[in-house]
Amino acid sequence: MSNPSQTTEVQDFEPRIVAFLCKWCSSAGSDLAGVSRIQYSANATPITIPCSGSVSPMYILSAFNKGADGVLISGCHPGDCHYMEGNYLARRKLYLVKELLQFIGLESDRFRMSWVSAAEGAKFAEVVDEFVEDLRVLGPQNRLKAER
Amino acid sequence: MVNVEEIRDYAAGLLEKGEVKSVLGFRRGSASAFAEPCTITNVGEAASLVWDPTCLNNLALYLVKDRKQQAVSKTPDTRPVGIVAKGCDSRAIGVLLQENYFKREDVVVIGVSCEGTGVVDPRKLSAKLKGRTASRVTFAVQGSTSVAGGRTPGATDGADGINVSVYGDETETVIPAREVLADRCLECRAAAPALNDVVFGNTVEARDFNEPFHAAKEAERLSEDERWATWERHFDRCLRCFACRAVCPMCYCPECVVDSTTFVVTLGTSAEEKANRIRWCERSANTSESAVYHLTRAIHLAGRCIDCGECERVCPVNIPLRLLNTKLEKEAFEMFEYQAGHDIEQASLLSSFRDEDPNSFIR
Amino acid sequence: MEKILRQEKLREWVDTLDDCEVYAPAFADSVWNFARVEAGTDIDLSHTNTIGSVKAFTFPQREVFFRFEKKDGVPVLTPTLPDPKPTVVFGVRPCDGRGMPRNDTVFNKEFEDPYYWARRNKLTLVGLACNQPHSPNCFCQSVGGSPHAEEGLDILMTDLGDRFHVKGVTAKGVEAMERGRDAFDAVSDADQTEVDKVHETSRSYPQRPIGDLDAISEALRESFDSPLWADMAQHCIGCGICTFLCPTCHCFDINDEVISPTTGEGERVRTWDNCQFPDFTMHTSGHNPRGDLGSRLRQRVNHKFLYFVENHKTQQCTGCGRCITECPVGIDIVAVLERVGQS
Amino acid sequence: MTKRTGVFVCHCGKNIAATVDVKKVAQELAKDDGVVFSEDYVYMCSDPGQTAVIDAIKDNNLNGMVISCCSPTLHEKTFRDASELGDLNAFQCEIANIREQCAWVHKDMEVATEKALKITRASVRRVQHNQALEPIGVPVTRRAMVVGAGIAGIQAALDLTDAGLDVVLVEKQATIGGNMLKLSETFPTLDCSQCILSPKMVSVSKNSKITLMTESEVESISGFVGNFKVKIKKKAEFVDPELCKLCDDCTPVCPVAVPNEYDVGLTNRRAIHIPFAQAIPASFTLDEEACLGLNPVVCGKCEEVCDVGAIDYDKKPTVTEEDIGAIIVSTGFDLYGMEHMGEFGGGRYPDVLDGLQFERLCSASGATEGHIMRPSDHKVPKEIVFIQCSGSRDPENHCAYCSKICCMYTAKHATLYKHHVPDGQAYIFYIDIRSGGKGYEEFVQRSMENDGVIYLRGRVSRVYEKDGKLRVMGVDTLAGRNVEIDADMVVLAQAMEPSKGTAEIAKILKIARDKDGFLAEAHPKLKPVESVTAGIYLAGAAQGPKDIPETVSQAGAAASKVIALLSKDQLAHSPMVAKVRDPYCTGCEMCVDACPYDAITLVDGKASVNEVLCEGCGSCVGVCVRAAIDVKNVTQLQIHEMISAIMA
Repeated sequence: MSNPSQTTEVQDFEPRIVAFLCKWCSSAGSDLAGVSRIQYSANATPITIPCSGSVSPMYILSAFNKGADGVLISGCHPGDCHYMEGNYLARRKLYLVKELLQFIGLESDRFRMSWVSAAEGAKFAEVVDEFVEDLRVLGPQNRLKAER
Repeated sequence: MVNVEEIRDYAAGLLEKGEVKSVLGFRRGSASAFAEPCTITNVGEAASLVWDPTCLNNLALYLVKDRKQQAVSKTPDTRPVGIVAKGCDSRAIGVLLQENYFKREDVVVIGVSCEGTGVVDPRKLSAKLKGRTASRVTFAVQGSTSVAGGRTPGATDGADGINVSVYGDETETVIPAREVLADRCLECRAAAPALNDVVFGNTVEARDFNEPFHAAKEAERLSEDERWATWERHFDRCLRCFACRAVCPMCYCPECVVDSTTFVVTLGTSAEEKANRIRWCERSANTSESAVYHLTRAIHLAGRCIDCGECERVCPVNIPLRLLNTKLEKEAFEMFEYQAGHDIEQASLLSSFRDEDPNSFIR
Repeated sequence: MEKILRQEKLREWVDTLDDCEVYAPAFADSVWNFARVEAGTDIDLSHTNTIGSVKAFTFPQREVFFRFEKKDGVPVLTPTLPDPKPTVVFGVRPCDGRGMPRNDTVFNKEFEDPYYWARRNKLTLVGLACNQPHSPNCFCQSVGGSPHAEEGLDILMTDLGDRFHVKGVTAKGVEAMERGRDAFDAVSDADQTEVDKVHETSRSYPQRPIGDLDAISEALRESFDSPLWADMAQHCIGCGICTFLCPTCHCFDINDEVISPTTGEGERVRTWDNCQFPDFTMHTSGHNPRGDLGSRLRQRVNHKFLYFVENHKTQQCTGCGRCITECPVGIDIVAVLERVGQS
Repeated sequence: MTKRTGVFVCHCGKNIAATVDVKKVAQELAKDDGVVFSEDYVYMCSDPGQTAVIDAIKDNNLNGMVISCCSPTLHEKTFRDASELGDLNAFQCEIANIREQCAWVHKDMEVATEKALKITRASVRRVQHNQALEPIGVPVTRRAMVVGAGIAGIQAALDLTDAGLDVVLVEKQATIGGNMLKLSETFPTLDCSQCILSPKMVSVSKNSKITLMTESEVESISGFVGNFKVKIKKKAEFVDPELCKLCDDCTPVCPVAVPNEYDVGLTNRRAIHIPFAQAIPASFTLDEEACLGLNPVVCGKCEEVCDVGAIDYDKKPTVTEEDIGAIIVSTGFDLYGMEHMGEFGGGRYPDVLDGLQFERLCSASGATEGHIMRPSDHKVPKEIVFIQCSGSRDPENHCAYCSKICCMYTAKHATLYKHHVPDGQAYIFYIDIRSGGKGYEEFVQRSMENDGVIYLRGRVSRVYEKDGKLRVMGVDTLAGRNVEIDADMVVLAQAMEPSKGTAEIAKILKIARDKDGFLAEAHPKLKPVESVTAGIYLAGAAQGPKDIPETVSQAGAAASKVIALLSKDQLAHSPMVAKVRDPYCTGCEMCVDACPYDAITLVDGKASVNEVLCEGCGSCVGVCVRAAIDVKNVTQLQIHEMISAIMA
């Protein structure tokens, strides 16, 4: 197991984040961040999905298994879902995933969910930056990462 | 108090009248002091049925197996099946009905109330005996063995003992029931089957054991690092024998998403599909892969697990798997007011939502 | 070599094995299992039998065969033969000990399995005789073994209360004893008498009978198509407990575990497999020659009592009883044999 | 099938190339499995760029293409069209966004290049599992429904019939016309509202292609774009409009008086009434809630006096089902309730009015026949205060948004006041003057210069009654002093909010609402009249505050969208829909419960997707524990491959 308090590791450590962004709000929000030229950390690689409701818990577990230091799911604000209800379904499901991951002792800061609308480019950048900072403190994710 | 003769008579009656093709129940086995599942198909066999604290299994599993068998049978026998069901087992039947796995008329539920007690946890017993085998386990009333495996009426405080004879040592030890009853029984909120065609035994409201979700709450109290240290140890020693999945009545998927031992291949399965099966985790029994397996199983049982505790019971290396499920059932109950197996008409936990679902965890 | 080791000297002997990895049974999470013994800690030999068998020391659940990657479009393989430290395992029950030569045979037939033997050659098994059966499901004597069988063990220890009788069975065993020679005492006549008596008593406990083993093999051969199998497997759930805990089940699966699909990096890995799983015999077409539980139960039993006998002239089963005790639904291989024998 | 994937990495001039080493990305990807072509190009969306795509497909016999460039919202269609020209199915072409999501938001070239590589690689892995898809053809019902018959709905309905379409026009009230009907004159031209509206209303009533359903509401909807089935519930028609000859014998005998909606409560009407003289349909109507006669023992007076027997208390509500191809929702606005404005005496003092009430005071058809007088004592107000942004632009307490029309109508109100009361003085408290519009600014200037309206920049803190006057406590931030005015009348320019029932209709029609409750357009810029649900369009103030010209434009735009939609024999529906993997499905119905479009049903115990209803959201995928359902071309396998590609 890693010791995150080792400073060299923290300094050199670039967290790797898989970010699942819904097509209609959060991906559009990240587009807006781009159009607005808001600079933020490059640690999160986006995967655009139709809706946060389409996220299977498998995606999250798989990302951690493959070595992701953090997983971000971002969707439309409640009431704003392009598909009306998908984000509500996501919220309930991902709440349970979050609780489960915490229960087995995965560091709670490694899994994050956000609501980012198409108009919230700045918020998207903030969400990513904050996440990266929190993950830097934690260091590499070794708990669920495959030992290969 | 449950009189086993009543169960036998009822089962015999069902078979005699031809109302069921078989009755799933418990009998004494050759392997251990614990009862084993049996399927009886004629009246004469009814006499072999037993009912006591060693009747551990959730027999709803065999309703699932029966449906699977009938589905591929050239001459399916669609007559109903009778089943001896405890409170938890009946909830399993409830979830299976909710999920349209079979119809209400396909099953005759012979409900048995656990009244003020429950079933023995073999692993707790093993811990008491430091690995030695119990050769005989019976409920005791005030230190004396009760007759015919019957149960103590209205024993609600767990003060009554369980008589245990240890193999190779003919003396009989009495162990307080609450020390060896399964956690699921200590935390049970509905020891009498609500879904039933008949119930034997009384509905005991007050059961002075543990609060619901007690074990999960205890596990939550540990620090994050302690929790991981615990679960790392658990995942690390998992053998991936899949007994937890095999014994679970809810794990009836034709092919397990996460680690299959059953491949669904039909004439229509293309080579492309065969070549492109997703491997969410590898077969290797190491911490990371077993974690994916167990966590997936837990989340796939969210809102479906009815806490029969079978996964935990059968685990040969004694991983407290039930904790993962009860943790999620606790959240479902506390945050979403959802209880699995209580209402066969309700939309499932994950395909429904409420405006007031927790939102503050979202950035 | 036969010696006496006083209980309190056990640790002294173990401490002389400081260049080895030492394992002994430990009671954790309500089960006995082999665990690494750290230097200077005591060994508890009051165990019944470990939940996992000793086979995992030579046939681990995960064995990496080689690593692979793609360099300039060409696959490059790097062998990963294990090179373990010498390993000594204490507290091995004779049934597990007898499993080892059976496994040796399998991994040495026609082809010497380098991974198995790399581990096996470094392994010393210190057995502990069973003074009485731990469970009603012990049946070592019914399959040609005994509670103090030496087969497969390098050393056999017998518990005499305040002391152990220790017998070096193989050269490897003798060597291990030599290293701790200062801890041992000579065997007196009284000790010898007591050992013999303990052994005799241990054999006198009733065990579940199987009867004539040749007749059983014959009965199995004849009952291949019997409807009994489906009936006996009626409540089988198809899990892997019986085979994974078995000291002689050795079937495996081989998979490529890809680390990076981009660089083509990964490992070829051997893992345990199990004839009770439906996919064990499933063909790519979807056809499964052992598509039902009955045929899978038959395979397990036949392998132990018919096929292995045909190939290696002995039963594969050593009577440890784990598959019976741990079966979640009470499937009992002795009862199965009994029913087949009667049919 | 052997994978033959092509990759193009766009420089976008320097937009991408300045931060991403596009050559390196192309070179690295060329090494990936299945990639047989990988190049960079300066402007992929240019004509030569598109030609390069076509050529690359043909020359290399590609069966998958990734263009690594800007956001797919911009050029996905461009490159999919180009792919088709190269005989590659459009859905075998995917966009990797390395501009908005990478080059524009990072500075370090090494880091950005690494990320661009991951994004592109993920798209390559995805496209390698894409299937060729064809849009799903759906037959069309050439008939439209317009919900809400204010000016937006009326305009849209008339435009639709001009194109030869049949229209069902549904209105909740007893007459069409909506809020515009209540206005006196309209800015900036001051033409009479009714004079310009009523000819359109008459056109509606005379138009044989319009089925007008007043006192009706949409009850439920099923189906999908081009093929909706709509259930419309019409209130019991106690007065037969065919028989009613508008003699008005009934109202004098009616014992019940209730506030008149048309006069915004300034006058009363009877339970049996005609909303106003020019109402369409021209008929009396019986207010079910107010009438006593529905219990014949209590009253039956109007029926007794009706010579033609037009009144029948036993009528029941009716529900009709209509086949509809497309829908325009124009359910309009209400004013933000006066009861929220306690600090201004709203709802407490009779002489504190809202904008619509003041319109009625100014209107010749109003209670005062166009004379401005105080409701409390019928005196002509000599000092009048208008408060703008009442309830608007106040995120802490009221509505966060600007209601857009209040600046203009307040200027109009002040002008009208001066026309009616030449010796009176009008004050306007404002935050800003927003007069963007043709002739709007000139109109405001005129009100200041010609009519002597005093504009005070600042907020009003409080209005209270003192000595028969309304004391207005405000501040003039330009002069930097507190202002106190003893006014005879105060008019609050209340914020506009979505009309009551907007939430319900949105829920029934499955269209989204924005954070303020207005109906949400599909895209704020590029799809301003489309709702998020295909085949449902938005017009008028239901979508957001707007004035009459804007409303009429939007209604016309919505109508033309519908006309274009219904001009086709078949509609194309996105083929990226859910697909059940039959052998895995056990029929547990979790997807059925989760589907927001009711697109999944059980057929023979297995889930079955109605591809036309399915919008491809994947809610079903997220809940299926058996992975027995996937959205085409965003399958779980593809997501898994993308995760692998990113983490490798």
